[in-house]
Amino acid sequence: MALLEVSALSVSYGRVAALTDVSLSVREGEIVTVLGANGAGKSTLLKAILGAVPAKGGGITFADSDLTRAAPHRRMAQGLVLVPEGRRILISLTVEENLLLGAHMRRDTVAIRREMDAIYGRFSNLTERRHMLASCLSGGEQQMLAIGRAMMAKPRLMMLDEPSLGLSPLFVEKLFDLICELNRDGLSVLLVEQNTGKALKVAHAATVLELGRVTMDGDPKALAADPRLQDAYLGGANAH
Amino acid sequence: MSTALEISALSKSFAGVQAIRDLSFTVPKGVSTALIGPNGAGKTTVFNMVSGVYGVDAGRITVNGVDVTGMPSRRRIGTGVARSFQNVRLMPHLSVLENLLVGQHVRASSLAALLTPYRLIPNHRWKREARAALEESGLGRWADETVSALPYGVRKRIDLVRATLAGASLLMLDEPAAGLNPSETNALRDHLKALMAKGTTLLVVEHDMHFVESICQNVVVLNFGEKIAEGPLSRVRQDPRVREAYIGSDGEA
Amino acid sequence: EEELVLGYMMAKSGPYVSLANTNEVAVDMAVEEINAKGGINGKKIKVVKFDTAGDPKQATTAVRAFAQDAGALAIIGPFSSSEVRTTFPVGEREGISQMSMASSAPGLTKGFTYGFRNTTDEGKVIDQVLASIKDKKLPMASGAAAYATDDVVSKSIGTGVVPKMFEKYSIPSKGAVDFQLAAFDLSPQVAQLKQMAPDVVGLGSPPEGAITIAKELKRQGVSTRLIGGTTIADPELPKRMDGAGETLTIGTTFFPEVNDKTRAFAAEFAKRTKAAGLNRTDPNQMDASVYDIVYLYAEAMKRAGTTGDKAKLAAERSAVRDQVAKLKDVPALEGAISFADGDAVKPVYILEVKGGKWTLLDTRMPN
Amino acid sequence: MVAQQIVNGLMLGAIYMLVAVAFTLAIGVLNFLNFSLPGLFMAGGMLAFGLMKAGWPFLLAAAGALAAAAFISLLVERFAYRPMQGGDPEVPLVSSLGFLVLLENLMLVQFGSDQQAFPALLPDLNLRLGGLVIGYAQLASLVLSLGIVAALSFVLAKTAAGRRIRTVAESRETALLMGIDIARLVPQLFVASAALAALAGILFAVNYQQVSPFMGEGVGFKGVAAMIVGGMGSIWGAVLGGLLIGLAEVVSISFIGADVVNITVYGLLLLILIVRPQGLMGRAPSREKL
Amino acid sequence: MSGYLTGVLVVLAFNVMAAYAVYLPLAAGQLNLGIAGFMAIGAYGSAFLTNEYMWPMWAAIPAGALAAGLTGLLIGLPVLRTHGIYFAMATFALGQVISALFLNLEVVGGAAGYPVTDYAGPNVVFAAAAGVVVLMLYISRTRFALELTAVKSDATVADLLGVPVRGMKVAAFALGAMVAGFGGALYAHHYNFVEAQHFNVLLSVFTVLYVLFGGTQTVWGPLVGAVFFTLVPELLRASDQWRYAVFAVFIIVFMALRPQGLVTAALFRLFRRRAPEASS
Ligand SMILES: Nc1ncnc2c1ncn2[C@@H]1O[C@H](COP(=O)(O)OP(=O)(O)OP(=O)(O)O)[C@@H](O)[C@H]1O
Ligand SMILES: Nc1ncnc2c1ncn2[C@@H]1O[C@H](COP(=O)(O)OP(=O)(O)OP(=O)(O)O)[C@@H](O)[C@H]1O
Ligand SMILES: [Mg+2]
Ligand SMILES: [Mg+2]
Repeated sequence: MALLEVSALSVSYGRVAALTDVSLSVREGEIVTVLGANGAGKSTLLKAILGAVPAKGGGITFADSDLTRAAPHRRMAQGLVLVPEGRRILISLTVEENLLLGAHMRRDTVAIRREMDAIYGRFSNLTERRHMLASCLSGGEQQMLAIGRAMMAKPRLMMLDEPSLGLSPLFVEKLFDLICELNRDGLSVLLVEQNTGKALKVAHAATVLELGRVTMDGDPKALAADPRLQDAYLGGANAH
Repeated sequence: MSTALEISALSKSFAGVQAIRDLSFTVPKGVSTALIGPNGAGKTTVFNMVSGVYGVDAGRITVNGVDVTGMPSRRRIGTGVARSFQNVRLMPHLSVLENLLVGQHVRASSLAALLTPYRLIPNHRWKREARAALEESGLGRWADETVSALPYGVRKRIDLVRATLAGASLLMLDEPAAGLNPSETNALRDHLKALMAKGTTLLVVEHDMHFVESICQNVVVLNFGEKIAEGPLSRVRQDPRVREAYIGSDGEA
Repeated sequence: EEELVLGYMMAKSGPYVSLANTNEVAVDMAVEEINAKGGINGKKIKVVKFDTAGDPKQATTAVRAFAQDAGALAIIGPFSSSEVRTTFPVGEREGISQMSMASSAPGLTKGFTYGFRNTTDEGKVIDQVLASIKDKKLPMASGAAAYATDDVVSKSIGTGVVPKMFEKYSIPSKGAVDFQLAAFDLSPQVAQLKQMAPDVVGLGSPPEGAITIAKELKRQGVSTRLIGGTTIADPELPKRMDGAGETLTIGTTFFPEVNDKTRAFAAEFAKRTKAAGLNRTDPNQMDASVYDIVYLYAEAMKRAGTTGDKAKLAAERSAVRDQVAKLKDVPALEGAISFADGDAVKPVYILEVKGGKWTLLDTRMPN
Repeated sequence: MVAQQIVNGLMLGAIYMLVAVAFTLAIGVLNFLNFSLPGLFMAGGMLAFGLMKAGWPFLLAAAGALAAAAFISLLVERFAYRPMQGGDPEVPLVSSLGFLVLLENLMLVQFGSDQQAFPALLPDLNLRLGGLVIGYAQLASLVLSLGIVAALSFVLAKTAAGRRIRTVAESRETALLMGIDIARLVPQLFVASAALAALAGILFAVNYQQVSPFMGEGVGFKGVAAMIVGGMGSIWGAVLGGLLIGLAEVVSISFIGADVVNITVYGLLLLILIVRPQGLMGRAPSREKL
Repeated sequence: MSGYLTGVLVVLAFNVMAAYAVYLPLAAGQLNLGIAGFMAIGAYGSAFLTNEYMWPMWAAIPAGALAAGLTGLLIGLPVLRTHGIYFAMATFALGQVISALFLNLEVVGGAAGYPVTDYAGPNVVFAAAAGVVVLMLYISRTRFALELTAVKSDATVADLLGVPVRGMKVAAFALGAMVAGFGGALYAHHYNFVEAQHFNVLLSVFTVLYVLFGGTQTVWGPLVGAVFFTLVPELLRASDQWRYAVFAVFIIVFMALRPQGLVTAALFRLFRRRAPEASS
């Protein structure tokens, strides 16, 4: 049984259909990546899974409970979390408060403290700035904070929306290492990435969206070799 | 050869954190330059100081031979330097064309210009110019759209056109290719090349090394606010310090 | 068939509603009485109404509407001094009389030939209050003033009338305190009064201020006699003061317990207001004043031989005006009313709060 | 005399303070300049009065008034706040003012424009210390207000609930993505700020023994002024601002005269804003990061 | 025209002028809650000139407007250090201080108010309001208006593009003050009486209210808002004591349905698109 099961999901903004009949599943302990051009509906898919945009049709089950109509906070209580597009750091809170906010549904104070220290250990840029307002952080530092904040929720499934955006090449590598490490520790991941090559390398399964519909899915190795995907999304990146 | 931008002994700290430390480099006219470095190295901070968003703690900034160090931010664009933003900043209440018209301000700022009822005059010079600039960059069809409805890639390039309409000879671009798909990146590259051909000098912050390679002749590498390397990308890339701090082990991005 | 049209500016909404919303009952009462007796010159009186909400701008609209659209011969109202200031110039241009039932700021009719008020100048009222206190040999060895600064009438009482009258009656003044109309906390002012410890405090204020100050005096344990003019003459004031304000002494132009006529009026008024579902059923001085205004206009129209003929409107309006100006000792609800310089001259009733009720202390005629 | 005036100023300030805190909750957290609050302040006093007139005992009447204010505030949330999301910040001002006008006129229809006497709860409840007169009721309301404010500020600054509230304050959309139950939190905040305003109205009625349909306007504006003097969004700022405005008012009345109250109080506000544009305890807006 | 209609339209004309006085700075993102103060300056200033110095009205009214504009300019400089709601409150305080000053200024009657001798008839008022509308329409077609919107939309970027943000704000504020002063000056000469109590907070707040109600996205919004706020209470005259309560419900419901005001830019675009379709 899959951890997350999205079946025939449709979403629209007003009269514009953003997703049509999208089905996808993430099994426990798996990394699944969703690829697609700008505007294909990737972010919409993640937001719909979280419940931040309402589903017009179809269903979402997570950990055996039907969440299609549940509010985001109910879904997060079940172990879903999203690192949103554009980071969405809270700039009027300090770095530390941002991290604590990630854990706002949890009660286990001691563990929260311990995990926060682990996150500081991992992202040293954040340590010096822990009591500064998050507005001071550089673009990349904000991205670290957003990921750290999501980790603080102690999720079962982490959804990441273009996490490598604005990160230096070295840090992008570290990020993918981190994702793999968390995955090894049992976290399931749903990953949306522009950096298609890297995403396909770490994923166990991949789905391609085009204009809100699933056009391909399956084994990432096979997809990486698929000429259609080569043309559409790997384009410049793999030419070198 | 004259310089488009000269930065000497620049320093800046925020609440005790030294963001830029004794930084000097120059951007000669016609030599497009990339400013690269790990996250938090201080790249955007340099842009902010050049455009006047932040004051400097120490050091000097010269644009096209004019010392702008203490100049109010709004007057700097008049010396020929314009910038784009890491997070695109178009004015959402205005149409694309109106955004561009605001960009023309430096060249139409007299009282008479301010009080000309250009909207009543069909095909007024300003509107013509703005449309032409849009056409030229292949964005003509978006002219009358509301900005907030446009695709990200298009918005990024409108930001660029707006900066060029100010007549700037030095363009500072903060991560122009981030978030763009390959075809949009290509369109952007062509656009920039066309600008360079017309004599614009670029100073680019960008993490996509292929992109940097294709448009910049020179690279300045920052780490912790200090310059750690400078030169053509092919050479800088081999520098062990750069590899360690920025590019990483596989040498490719 | 022709009617004699009177315009009536009401303040049925807005800041004065509690004082003014019963006025309409009194007007209707007077008109019905006159018409029941066959009207004036064989014609019935008809009243057209306009709610100004106490707003000067709406009041000028009302005057224009009465003069240009309704063919009114004269206008009852407006209510407040602010309205009077803007409507009298309009009435003068249009050539139509107005008679206010409530505005008592000094000198408002000056310079207007069509502007009248059936109210008494506060100076004359307070003069009579002090005369009465003197007659009754009540303590008046020292005095002070307390007034609202942002209200025309109140301020002129506090800064003009009271000091002048203290001088006239040789009462040494210990000083003055002031407050804003909207003030609810008069503790600082009362703390000052407490130090002055005067025998009488001359009050320039609407009822609200009087209540607040009386309660605060009581709270801080200060006993002094408050005196005031018609601005405080609210029939329900003793009740609203809730035990405070004993010995408060005021002058007013109407008191229901004066004679059979006033008693009959009060009884009928109570019946009608109750039927209309209004909160207050005791008539106040504005109710009496507006009731008399209808009779005063009726008398003037009778003397002018007004016909209501639309063709002669302008001439009849000015004839009404001329007759009003000449009215002398007209027997009315409030007593005998005469006009001098546009303002009514009528008796002043001196009232005192005793045992939580208004009682009549004295009746006096200003000279 | 001076001591008495300072006492008077602080007592008055306590009322402004509660209103200021109500405003600061609304604008600091919800970014909503909620002009229905003066209306709720008034409704608190008027309804408590009305219920007592109908024979309810004070505590019950006060509870009834608070509940009614909370309910009205939920309507404000539904009709004035919710539809305005994402618009210009000044827009909700209109419909919240609409609620103020509505409340005032409903009370006007029900009770008339007169100021009404609010019954004294116990005869002559005053503490006399030498020459000083201090109302027990006032003292109690000062203590009560400070207690509420202290508790509120602790919650906001130190607890997870406080962080949630501040997240909503910054961005509703992000709050949603963080799994904050906005649909519950926002109405709760509306209820809280309405309760503060209505409580202030009830305390006002008890202290000054009067209520009227217009009592909200003057106090409401002074409350906004107090909030701004203190610095928007800062609870202790609102406290400081309330007390300052109360003191300034009383001191200028007793030493200069009531006709200058508006000049001194609002002059002070203007001056503070010019010297310190973010208010006394407000955070300076950090220059935006590009 | 009937006397009633004249009276109502005069009120409308004054409301329109006040609305544009609020609109202009609002277009640059500044909520002026002290507009009544500037009206008072225009009213008292011009009345003083006609009463005491026998100036002709046609000179005194513009002089009053100028005085208000100048005050706006001088006060705008320090006050514009504040932003957002702080700015709104600063202007609010300013309005209170100004009207309190007039309330205590005995040369113009203090609390007793100030009668004005010269009379400006309804037609003058109508013409003036029309003039203000035309001026605003003109301004809305200029680069000045465009840059005001830019400043409102994103002051940081506007500044980097060279737009003199502070200058623009001060200009909009002072111009708004001038329009307010103009309306005030006419008010004094039409109603022949000024009292400081009239120029109170509620006047300022209600003016802002109908501007926002009409919508600030286009230059027509304030006009529509003023019309609505003047005429609807008249239409509700029949409902008597419930008049303002019903009116308030109207406001709430309309705003819930059209949060950006009655007239929005989108509405205009819709019309503009419809028009060519219809003609073709
Ligand atoms: N709030 C919204 N209102 C209306 N349309 C929207 C909204 N958000 C997204 N869309 C539209 O829905 C479609 C899918 O958008 P989405 O953001 O999900 O794409 P994406 O695949 O994440 O693209 P990108 O790579 O640019 O992030 C696009 O056409 C977009 O214009
Ligand atoms: N306004 C500020 N206040 C405090 N610290 C700041 C401020 N602006 C920048 N910094 C700090 O200065 C350092 C440099 O930031 P900057 O934004 O220039 O980095 P960057 O090189 O652009 O990084 P990125 O590639 O992640 O965008 C960062 O550590 C950041 O936290
Ligand atoms: Mg996306
Ligand atoms: Mg950066």
